[in-house]
Amino acid sequence: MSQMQNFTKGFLKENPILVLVLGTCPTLATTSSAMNGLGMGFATTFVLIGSNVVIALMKNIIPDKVRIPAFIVVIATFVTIVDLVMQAYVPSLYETLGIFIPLIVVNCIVLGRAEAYASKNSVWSSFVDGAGMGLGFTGALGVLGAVREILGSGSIAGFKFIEGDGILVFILAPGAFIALGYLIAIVNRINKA
Amino acid sequence: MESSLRNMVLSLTLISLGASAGLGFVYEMTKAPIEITALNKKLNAIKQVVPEFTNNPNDEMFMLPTGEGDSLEVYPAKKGEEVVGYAVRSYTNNGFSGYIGFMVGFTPDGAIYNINVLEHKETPGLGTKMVPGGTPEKPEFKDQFKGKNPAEFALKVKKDGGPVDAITAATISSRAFCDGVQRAYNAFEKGGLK
Amino acid sequence: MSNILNVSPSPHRQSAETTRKLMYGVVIALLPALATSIWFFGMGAIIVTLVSVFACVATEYIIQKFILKTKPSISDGSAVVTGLLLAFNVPSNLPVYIIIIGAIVSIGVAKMTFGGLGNNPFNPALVGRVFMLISFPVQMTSWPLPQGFNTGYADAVTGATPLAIMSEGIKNGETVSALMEKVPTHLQLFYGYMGGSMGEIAAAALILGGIYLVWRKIITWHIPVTILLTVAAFTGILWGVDPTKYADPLFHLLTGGIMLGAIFMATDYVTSPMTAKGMVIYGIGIGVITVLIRVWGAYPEGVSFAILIMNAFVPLLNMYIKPKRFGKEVKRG
Amino acid sequence: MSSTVLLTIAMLSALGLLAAVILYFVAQKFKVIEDPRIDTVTEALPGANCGGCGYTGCRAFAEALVKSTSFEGLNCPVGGAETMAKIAIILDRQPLAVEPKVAVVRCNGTPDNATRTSYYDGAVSCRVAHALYGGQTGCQYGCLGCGDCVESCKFDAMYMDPVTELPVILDDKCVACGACVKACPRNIIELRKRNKKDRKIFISCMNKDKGGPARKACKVACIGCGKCVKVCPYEAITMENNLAFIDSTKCKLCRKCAPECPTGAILEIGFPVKEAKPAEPADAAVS
Amino acid sequence: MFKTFPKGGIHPPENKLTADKPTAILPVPAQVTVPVSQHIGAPATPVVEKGAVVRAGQLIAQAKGFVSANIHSPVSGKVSKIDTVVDTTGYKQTAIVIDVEGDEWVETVDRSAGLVKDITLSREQIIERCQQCGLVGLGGATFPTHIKLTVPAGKKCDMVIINGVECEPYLTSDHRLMLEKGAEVLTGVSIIKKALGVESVIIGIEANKPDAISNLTELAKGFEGITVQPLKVKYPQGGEKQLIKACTGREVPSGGLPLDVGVVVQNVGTAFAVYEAVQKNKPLVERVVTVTGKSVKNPGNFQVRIGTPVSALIEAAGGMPDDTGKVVNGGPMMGKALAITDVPVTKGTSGIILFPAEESKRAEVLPCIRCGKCSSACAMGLEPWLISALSQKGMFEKAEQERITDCMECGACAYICPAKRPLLDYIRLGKATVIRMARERITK
Amino acid sequence: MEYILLIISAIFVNNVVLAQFLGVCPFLGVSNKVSTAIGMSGAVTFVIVLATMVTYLIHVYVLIPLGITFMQTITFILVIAALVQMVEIILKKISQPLYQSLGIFLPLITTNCAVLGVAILVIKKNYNLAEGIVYGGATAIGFGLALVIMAGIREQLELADIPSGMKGVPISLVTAGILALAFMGFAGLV
Repeated sequence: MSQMQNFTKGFLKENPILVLVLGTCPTLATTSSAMNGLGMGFATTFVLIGSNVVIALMKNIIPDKVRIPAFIVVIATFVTIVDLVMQAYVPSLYETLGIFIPLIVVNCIVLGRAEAYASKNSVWSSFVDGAGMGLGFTGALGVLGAVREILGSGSIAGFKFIEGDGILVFILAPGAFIALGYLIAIVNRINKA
Repeated sequence: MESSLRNMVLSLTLISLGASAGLGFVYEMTKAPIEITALNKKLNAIKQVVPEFTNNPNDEMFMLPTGEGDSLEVYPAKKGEEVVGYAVRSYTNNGFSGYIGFMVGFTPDGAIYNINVLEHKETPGLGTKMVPGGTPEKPEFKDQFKGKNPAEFALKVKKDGGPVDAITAATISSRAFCDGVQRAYNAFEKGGLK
Repeated sequence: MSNILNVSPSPHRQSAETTRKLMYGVVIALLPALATSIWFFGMGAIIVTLVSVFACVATEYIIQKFILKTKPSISDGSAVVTGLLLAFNVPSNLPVYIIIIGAIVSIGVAKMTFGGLGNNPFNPALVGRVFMLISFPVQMTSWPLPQGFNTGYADAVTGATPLAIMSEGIKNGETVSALMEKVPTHLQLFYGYMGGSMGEIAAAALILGGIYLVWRKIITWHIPVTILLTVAAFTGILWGVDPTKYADPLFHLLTGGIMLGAIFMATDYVTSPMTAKGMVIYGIGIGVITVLIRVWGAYPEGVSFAILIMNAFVPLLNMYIKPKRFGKEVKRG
Repeated sequence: MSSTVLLTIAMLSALGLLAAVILYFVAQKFKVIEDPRIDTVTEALPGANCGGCGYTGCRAFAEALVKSTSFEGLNCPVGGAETMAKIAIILDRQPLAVEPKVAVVRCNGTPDNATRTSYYDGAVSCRVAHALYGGQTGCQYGCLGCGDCVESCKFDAMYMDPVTELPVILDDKCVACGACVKACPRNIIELRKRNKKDRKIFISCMNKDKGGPARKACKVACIGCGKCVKVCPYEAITMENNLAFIDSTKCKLCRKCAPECPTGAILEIGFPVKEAKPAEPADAAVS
Repeated sequence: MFKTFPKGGIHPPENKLTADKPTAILPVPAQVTVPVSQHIGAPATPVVEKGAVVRAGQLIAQAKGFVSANIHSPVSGKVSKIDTVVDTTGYKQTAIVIDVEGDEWVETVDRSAGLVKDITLSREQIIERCQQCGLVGLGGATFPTHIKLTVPAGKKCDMVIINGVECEPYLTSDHRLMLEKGAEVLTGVSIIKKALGVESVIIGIEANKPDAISNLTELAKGFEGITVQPLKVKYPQGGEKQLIKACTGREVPSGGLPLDVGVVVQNVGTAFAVYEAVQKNKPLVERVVTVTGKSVKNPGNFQVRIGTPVSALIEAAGGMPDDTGKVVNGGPMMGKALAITDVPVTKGTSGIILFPAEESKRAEVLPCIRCGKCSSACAMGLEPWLISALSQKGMFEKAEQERITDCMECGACAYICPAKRPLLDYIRLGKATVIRMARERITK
Repeated sequence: MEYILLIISAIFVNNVVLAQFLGVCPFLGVSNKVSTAIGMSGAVTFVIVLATMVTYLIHVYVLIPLGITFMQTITFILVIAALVQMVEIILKKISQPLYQSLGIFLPLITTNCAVLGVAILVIKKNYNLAEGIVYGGATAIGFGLALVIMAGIREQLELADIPSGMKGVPISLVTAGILALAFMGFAGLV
């Protein structure tokens, strides 16, 4: 597999949300608008790249039995860094995303990539993998956020294009589930064809 | 690497050490900006609800009882030595989803200068219309309180016989809004600031 | 050989009852209520009903024909029933585009996504209704007052439903007796003179339809009776405790969607339990949740939510409450 | 360095230490239960979970592979020889040579060939029809036409032909997983060796009746005359219970048997037309 | 007072068109085809060769093993061939074809008409006679009678129930038997009673046969320990377990036999056959068959020799109407549709029903709407919609847990289903699979 | 009374899965069968209550005095991970049947964000220890309720002819959406 394929596999074929269905919690919670979704996506991408790289670096000095706790420590470190930095410099986004920033630590994608990829591959491949997966994640969040924003409040990225309210359900919890459900179904269909 | 006790302890401790060192530094680095951001946020909230001021209301904060057994934070805004307004950090538990936090600004004569919603969990599209930046925002609702003195302007929605125009389909939120402002006014009044 | 014979496994006889007949039986049972709605709400009721039924049938046809590429089965009448029930659950001045969205959600999301008739775990019409209620709260809670053909479709005079008046009033500290002055009398409530969703107002007409359904053996008495009894008992207890704070049981039975829900929505075959015992538990659940939401919740009416929530429990009820099997099970080596 | 940083380091190191010690003892308690090779083998398998191998899924098959001592009887029909070779490398073993196979339908009982004696009107399921009676024609061995095999195919490699009322197998999609073979209550479908250009010669009949009744039930039935057996130079054709069978592993596609068959029960598929029939336009044969 | 079973049941239109048609004796046909397997259990082994000359009542196929039954020649003549032919099952199986010559019977058979009431044989002799005469249950299941009359060690039988319910629509052969051969039937019942050594016998008859009830009640006064119990009209009242429940209140356990609650059930037709075998030494070579249908010219009840082609029976009833779309061997609820009418009458043939074309096609199948009507109709307390779907989807383990094997295939579910789903088709399939799975488990 | 409201709120009004989006992964993953769902909810309840208690104590008696509350995430996740492991060993030692019914789900719980989420929320909402435990327990029951309902529906859907693209996760999500829609009716109860 070329690095290019390695990079792009996360976009559609192995998209962490739409195909592997990992990390659904933040996906649902933070996509009430496109911007929020993207913000969450980039935060996760950063953690994903960081932990992938560090774990790939250290894969030879970690004994198998403490693999998982070691990974968790590394991931948690990056999460805390993101947490602190966002708190300091993008407070409004930090508040919207709320509890889901620290919860990146239990996002299955991050641990999943560490376990399935970074612990077996070179630093550079792991970086590419992390970036690709992260961008796939971000993309899916962005798309879901956009869909929900368009349907739910009749605007996109904060820009309103219809008068009045949208179909409010879509910015609420039920709409998140339903929209993601159909999005995955559509991707299923595309991937099969 | 082999999973012996020595190896495991060593590597895990090592990783923890590295991680914590890194974290410590990031924390040190971001500590100041975080504090500043938090303070700015509060000052911004105050700034929006009282006339222009020159002091640091945060340093002069004091507590006033509401008469219902609890106390609210009051931030006096001063231009030079003259008090131009008070920002009262109020709340209500009667929102559609419970708690709503407010910052209510009064001019020294007791008239409402402006109101800001700080925290809420109201239904998007309905209760959120009263929130600045809500989806979609309805400033008319908040604006109808401006300049009114609760002493003569009953904080009640029309449905309950008051003068306040409720947000359509969000009477509960509107009513809770009134409740929060009333609580602030109670503190303001009881505290004898008037 | 003169005849080429048909061969099939036994039994070789089938009863005359068909799905189609059952569905149209439900439609017939809904007619008295439809007539009352048209009487009270005039043009609006007609427009809403037609749009809803047409949109539901069209959605089902389009999805089956173009997306799933299966044989359209609209003739089974289930989409017509869903369309009618959906119309019954909305105000008679609801804008057409909202009705269409509701129909798409009812049929598209709640029914066809799950594989069509017989597979949906939730009542399609109610999913559509709750979806609209949450999405378009303003339009969905602007109830026209009964004025017959005196007003047009869009310019109907709106007001609160008796339940909403009661709920708001009580939360404001007014007494029930004072509030009773503001709402129609029990008799008016019985024949449907009140604001509300177009099909839910006339308790008398709905009960008539219910009797027809039971007589035609389309439904059994278990679900409607347990729901109504539970609501009556629960509100009765509250009323007994403090009649100034809680309305009387009869008021609760005659207002809101309780009759429509108990007789027509909760009894939907697909989304209700199969055994009598299960039906009773299901009915009690609906009754209790309805009263909980009405009395303490934010929404003045909770029948739709209650039915949807109990719909979710139906698979569990079917799983754990089985018909009494014939003969004890014996262990065999 | 500030005290916060020091505290952080101390705290986390302590935690790390604690976790390591605990985990060490945990690890002591739980020795490795699973062979790690199972994972590797599972990854090498196609992951279709079709059950064609006879196991409940790819992972179960992987476990069986790892536990086994030889690959005798173990084959992934979907991945084929390529996958098995890969697994052989993982497990350091010799792969069995597995010939690619393809499924064929051994019945040609179209409405034209076999006359209707009754109409089946039960549930659309071959198994139900089979349990009920002999079928819609006089033949008690032929295809029932309800499409259980098509339903069982996970690879969209089959469909029912509305004219012949027989299932059709798409050779390019068929992976010879054998699901249809199992689904058919009449054992009409057979897995045969896949030849070049998907050519095949087979007896398209399963009728075990004597010649007379067989012929009466279906025009193209095998009547058990044995002419094909005699003509076959490779001893690929055998006769049992009035029914001929061509062993696909022995058949060399010489095409001697087909013209011998008096009923046309032997089908040749994928061969060039021997001589242009006069009825056909010449250019069609050329192109 | 009419009794019935408590749960489930349906009321299909009765259509007992032939209830008042006295039994006519059908002439012996020119050729009979006698399958060697007309019962549950192992097929009998032919003991005659092609070309052999046989007399009516002569043994032509010997029972093979315990669960099997002897086959006797129903006619006199010459064995023309022993070959595989399609029988009522729709499948080919071995049968003995006899060209009829005259009507000579073996001497041991007492062909006199008089009633012989005194039972002279001992218990063991009765059972042995039943076995020799090839008696099987004539209610439809065709289980060899001698086994049913032998109580295995460890079991106790304190009650015999005679099944005169005939709950299947259209069929009237048992009804006619009870009217015309009441005394013989009751004698047969007494013999069964003696064989099983029980004190009391209940004859269960559905209330739609008041003449049969009064006839037997009257006659039963002359017999000891026999009571007639009228039952409500409800299908499947004649189901063994339902009948026991209705008459005695006892419930046969799941997977159990009536003997588990101390009961043996026999059909009235069987009782009559027992009478003929024990008192007259006559093997089971003829039976009463109802031939009926709405467009049949002369529907009626016919006493026919086993092996007579169904087509001959149809001819006797006025020929096959042009609009015939389906011919059913047995009742409309549990009978088997015939692909061709050129098949022989067997011991289990209780009726031949000819349905006109418009009644012979199943209606269009729609999705299950979970109306629960099948569950309420199921007399076994099962959930047909569920077990049917489970077996259609191949989830047999779950179907087993839902007690699919308790299904008695009465067809009430498929009858009542408003979506016209082929519920029983799939249940039957699942039941067979589950039984096979259970057997494999045991052998493993 | 306050505790009752807290419980009702956590189970129905602010259901952890349907309203707060915590624990969605196991909600989708372990809801195939009702029996599994029941086992999983039991295990989650146990772990959440235990984890809430321990993390609360650590927060109050270690992190706050030391002034390193920013270490919350990393500390909590490590504590939870270790806790889950320990519970697994202990369970295996003391009760084999309990281990069979609950223990097998434990490895899945570490990455259940409901556990960490509740631990953080308890701190964020300034609950005291008792409130925290009640809140944690009620949240877990809410999780279990959603899980069991979902499992019931999914077991029933096994018999349904769901359009091919919707099979599996999509249909579960749509079901969850409708369920969330229904649960919105509880709004305002507390």
